[in-house]
Amino acid sequence: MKQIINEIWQNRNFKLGLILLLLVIIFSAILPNILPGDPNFQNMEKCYTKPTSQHICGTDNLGRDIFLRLIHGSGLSLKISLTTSLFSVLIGLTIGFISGSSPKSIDYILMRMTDLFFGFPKYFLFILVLGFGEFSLLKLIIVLSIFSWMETAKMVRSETHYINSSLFVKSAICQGLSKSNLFFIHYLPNLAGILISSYTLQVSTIILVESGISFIGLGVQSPNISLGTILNQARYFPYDNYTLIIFSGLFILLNVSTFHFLGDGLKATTNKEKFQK
Amino acid sequence: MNNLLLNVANISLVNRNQILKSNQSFALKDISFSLAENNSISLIGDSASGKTSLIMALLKLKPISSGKIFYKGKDINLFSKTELVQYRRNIQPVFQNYEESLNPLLTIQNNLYYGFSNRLTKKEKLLKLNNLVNLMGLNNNILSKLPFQLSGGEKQRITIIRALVTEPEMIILDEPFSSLDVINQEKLLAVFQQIKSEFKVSYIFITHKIPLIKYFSDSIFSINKGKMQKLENYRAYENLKND
Amino acid sequence: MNYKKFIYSVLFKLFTIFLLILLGLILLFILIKTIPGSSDIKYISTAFSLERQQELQNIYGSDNSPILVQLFKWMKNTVNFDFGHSTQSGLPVKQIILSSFLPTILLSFLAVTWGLLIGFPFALVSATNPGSKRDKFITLLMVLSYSLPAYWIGLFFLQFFSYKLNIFPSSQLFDIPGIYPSLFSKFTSVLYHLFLPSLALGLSFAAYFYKYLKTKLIDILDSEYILAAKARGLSAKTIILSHIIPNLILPVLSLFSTITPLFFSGAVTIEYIFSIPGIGRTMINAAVARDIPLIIGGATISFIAIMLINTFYDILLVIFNPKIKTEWINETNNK
Amino acid sequence: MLMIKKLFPLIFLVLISCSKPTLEKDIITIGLGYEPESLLPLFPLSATASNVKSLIFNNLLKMNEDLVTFSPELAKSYTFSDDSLKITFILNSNIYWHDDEKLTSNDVVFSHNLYTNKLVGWDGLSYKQNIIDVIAIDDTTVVYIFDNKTPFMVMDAVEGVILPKHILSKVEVEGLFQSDFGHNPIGSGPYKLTHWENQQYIQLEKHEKYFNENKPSISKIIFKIINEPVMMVQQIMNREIDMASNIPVIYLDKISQEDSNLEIVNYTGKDYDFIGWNMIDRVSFNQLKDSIKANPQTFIPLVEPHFLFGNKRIREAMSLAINKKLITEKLFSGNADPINKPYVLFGTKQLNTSNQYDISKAKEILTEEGWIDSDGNGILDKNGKEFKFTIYTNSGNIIREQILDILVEEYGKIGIKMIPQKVEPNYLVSDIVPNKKFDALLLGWNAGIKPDFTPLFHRSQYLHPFHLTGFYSPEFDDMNNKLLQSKNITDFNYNLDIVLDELSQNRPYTWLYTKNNILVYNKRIKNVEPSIISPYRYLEYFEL
Repeated sequence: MKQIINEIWQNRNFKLGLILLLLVIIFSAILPNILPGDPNFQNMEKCYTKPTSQHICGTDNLGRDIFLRLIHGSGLSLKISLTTSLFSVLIGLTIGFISGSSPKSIDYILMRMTDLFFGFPKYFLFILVLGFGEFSLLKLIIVLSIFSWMETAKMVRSETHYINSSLFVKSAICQGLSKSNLFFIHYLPNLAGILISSYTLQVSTIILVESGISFIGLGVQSPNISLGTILNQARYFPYDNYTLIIFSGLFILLNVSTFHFLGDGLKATTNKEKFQK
Repeated sequence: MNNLLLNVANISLVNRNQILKSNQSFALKDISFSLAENNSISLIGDSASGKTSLIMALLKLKPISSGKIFYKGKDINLFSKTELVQYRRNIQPVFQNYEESLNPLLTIQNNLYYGFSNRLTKKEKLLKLNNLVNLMGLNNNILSKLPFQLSGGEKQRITIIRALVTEPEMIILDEPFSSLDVINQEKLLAVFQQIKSEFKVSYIFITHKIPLIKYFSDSIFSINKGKMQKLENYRAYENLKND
Repeated sequence: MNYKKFIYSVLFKLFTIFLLILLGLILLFILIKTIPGSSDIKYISTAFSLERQQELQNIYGSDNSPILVQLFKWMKNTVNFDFGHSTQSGLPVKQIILSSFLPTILLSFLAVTWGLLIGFPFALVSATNPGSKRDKFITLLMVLSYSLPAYWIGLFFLQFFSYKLNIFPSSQLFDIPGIYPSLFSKFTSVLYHLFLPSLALGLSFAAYFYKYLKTKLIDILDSEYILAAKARGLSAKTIILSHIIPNLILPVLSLFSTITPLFFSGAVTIEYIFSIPGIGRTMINAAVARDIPLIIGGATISFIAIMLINTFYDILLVIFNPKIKTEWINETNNK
Repeated sequence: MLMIKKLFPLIFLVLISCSKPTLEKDIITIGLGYEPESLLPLFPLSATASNVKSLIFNNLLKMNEDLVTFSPELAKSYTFSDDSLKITFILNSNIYWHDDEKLTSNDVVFSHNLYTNKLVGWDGLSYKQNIIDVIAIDDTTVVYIFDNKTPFMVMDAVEGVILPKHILSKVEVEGLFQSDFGHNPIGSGPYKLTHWENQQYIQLEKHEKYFNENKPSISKIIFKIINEPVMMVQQIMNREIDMASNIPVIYLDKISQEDSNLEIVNYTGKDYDFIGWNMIDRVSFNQLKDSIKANPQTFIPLVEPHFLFGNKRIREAMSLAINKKLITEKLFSGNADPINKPYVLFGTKQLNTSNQYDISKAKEILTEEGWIDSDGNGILDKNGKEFKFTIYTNSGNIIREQILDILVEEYGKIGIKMIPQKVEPNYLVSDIVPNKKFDALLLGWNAGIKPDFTPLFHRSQYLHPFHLTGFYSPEFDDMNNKLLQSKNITDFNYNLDIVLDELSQNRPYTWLYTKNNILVYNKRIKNVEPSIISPYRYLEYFEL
């Protein structure tokens, strides 16, 4: 265990990711809770101001403080992507594991199902589902997770095949372990590396997808703030004012790259571990 | 003569991967043998001779193409689920590749612990575990270690302990001495003898180290390219090879 | 190779694709049923007041048949490629969707070209000098372009190159009609208008391509035939052209098959920003106007197109790679 | 690689060398914010589409800017019969359709029959209800026969453009909407449609056989579809377009300061925004609606009032807490006026634009009504119920979304929790409004040329989706009936004032503002005169 942690720790990407994660936590989890002020508070006397000491990122079209909005928005974006990724990894684990440990016919059917979901034009289905009726966060999260589990499933499946053929599983079967015991004792710990790394990578992807959907006006709705909705406002900015676009870009960059680095680092080490076997 | 424990009748196993080739190749072909209680047999064969397939087939981890395996007179293909579990618990394998036989993410105790019968209390399980560890000449503190912290010999002995925790009637030993020097081979042999007398187990002993066969040989078989042949004594194998 | 068995497996593959499309259509139908009021709206303009809509519904008759009958009808219409008429404009959905495919495909094609133009050389540099400063720099650059969404890059381009510097057009696919002396000048005009959007999209493709091609290239460079070629003293250019690129065809093909869905729906945000009359923009407009037949038709046609294109890629892959062919045949036989 | 390196600058050069289009002589390019969905006049069209449509088709008469009188268009004259129940129109004799067919009185009769056909479902049907029959006497003479004498007979007769019989009679009525006439219209107007590039351009060319002697001087009009307002600004300042009507107000200062070649005109608009309060209890409404299906009249008095907005005083307090001035000045830079009663184009045109904003009075009223913050959580409550309500608006309208953002703030200040919800418009009309699922609505109406409050507030329309609020007042109903029965214009104006006063007292809505339309155009165009009816109404008289 220590060895694995050591190995992960030695990965440069992971270390960088951890440092960035610290920033993300400060900006998106701590600051929104300790900084006073309402991100929706408007001061119509001060619209479109450029950065000042009072508003370090300036204000938007309704005189709202962009920095406050960004930290709150980034918080919600992260919450959405963290939960969505959790669901999607769970779906991926279920499908991938069933597929990997079932007879070939079921495996074949499930894998073609996965191909099918790969083949759906995701954004259009988001438009189809989110464009109608009332908005709710739950709906957004469910829809996002339904269309993002496929890669995890494929990875879990191939890893399950690998574990299937391992002798410790064969021995465990011979010892008469029940299916659930087998799963929790032998499969899950060995799938954990893949699950964690695909979870973190998934988070970074979902942040991008969610902000894209919110950007075209189908995702998070006001008064909730997400990075996408904030960036949407940039379209109405006077075009010599770059504050909103620059700062919101930086926030997206920070959030996405953090989880990207973390996931990449984890993935590299879990892969390495496999080679050593 | 003791009761018949295992009776293998004409089993064959087709190699799946080469299904495309018109001339089907057999991993195992028409293998028959039988084993009585508290008896041992030896199988001699080179690597890739079909030994592993045979183990898998005996444990019903791979479906056989034809033939039947009887356990205490009953066809294992007709076993109910619980019967199959009990059958497997009674026939424990010790694989040659002990490195892969242990879950690398579990402590030794957890690797072993789940094999005990559910009827035992936790205390009893731990007590038995400690006894077995001592029997194999290992230190108790090994239980809290992870597999990668163990030496090869220790790991091998752990896999043997794991085979014993289900209190089996028979143990299939696949090249148990492959990585041991002569002194340790002797020690291990002694342990096997002790186990045999103490737990009343039968052995199926698979190896290509002929001198050791005599310790396990109520009868000797050779296996080559999926075909099996009964030998009078181990010297016959030498002759067979020279042919 | 066993010719008969190959044909058989191709047929089997096509059959599965057919079943998959059928299954996908059923799933789509279920999704459509979740839209409130989706079965009431047929060819009646949604611009009418509800009362008027209902009156017309009474006149024209509404669809109260059991759900399975509706499903069957929908399937039948889909097979006949009849998706009804847009409730906004009254035009056939098929016509609207097919006419908006062209800009999207052109945009995506240019973006993929950008992606390869940027991603491949970078991947080559990184793969040949792993761990070097250049490699690290390129990796960082690519993480940047991965982490910044395409629409952010697009917005930035728009603000800077179009609004500020005014050297690129901000919208439209080409200039005012009627002023082109030739088709060629119209074509260049389209390219000019698609320059910024395709570059913005291409940058995010580039990061993806880079990552993928880098690992593949490292594999290829480690292989023995490259070592042998080096040992024979071939020049770098020859090695790249005669050894590396041919071996990249397969990975690139399978890469393309994974991004087919993006070809259709990946450009939504970019089309939205740059007002490109592609399928994504059409879909967003349709959502705003609650033009349900148009949305359903768009999603369905794109889905079928994606599945067919992927099948085409699959068959191409098989033609290029005998190994996959055996796997295929195996798969078929094991069923 | 090398080849690409060499090619790249070349490609780039080719791209750059595509010269930017400059404004051409004889062509006007106009920016449109949305693509017209169709140009088929039989179906409800967006404002953009009907503006374009008005260049392609003609009415019998043209309404003047006073919205009361008319001047000749297709018809050169009209006369009332002695009993004032018949109007005879004499058409110009030299009118040709764009396909060179002659326009005759048969087309007029055909158009009338189409408009009144139930299968078509034309949304202006109410105009035609007073008309008994339309008869073509000869090729240029048409008689409209009316049922009752009203001040609006001419308006009723000329509403709806004249459509070509020789084309549309070939299409089945049921298939009209799906026919391609909406994208290939044949009209008689000054311009004909020659080219329509999906989501890009619509090109109109001068109709050479236009009947009017003052044929349009500009030979080509190109409507360029530019979805983003900011792009519109950029393009008009780059001389890529000549004229644009939906320029965001924040850019107006910039335009007037930086570009002396652009002219900004500000003219009265037709639409107004309001908040509609749900005055009835949803549960009791739905129960009664289902149980007494036959006649709404019987159950209206039985419906229980909404726990908040059933009370007139609370509605008053809600109105007082809105700073309309802030909205009009900040969101519209003053290009909108606060209103305190329904906005009408007709008759009494003077607006009461005072800003009735008094937050302390609002609070006072709420306290008097028993709403106080007894548990100290910042939200008012009464009998354990919190002052919390959901307001809906249609998605896709930036201004309304911003107003909601402002309202959340303002109501928050006096301890009211407002939950904003954006849904797309038809979901609003098909589900939320008919089932009264809302507490409040932020919407806008287009003030009709002929003021009529029946669909919005009269009890006979109680179950109609436009009857948003569940407003019920027998006094109002009487006044409204009186208004509709007015015999002449002065009478009508007098009754209208009474109705407006009654409504502003009762406050089923909080009327927010009416916004001015803004037209920005290049000064090279002469004679630009935007009209309340359409900015391009006098486009045929524009000159370069």
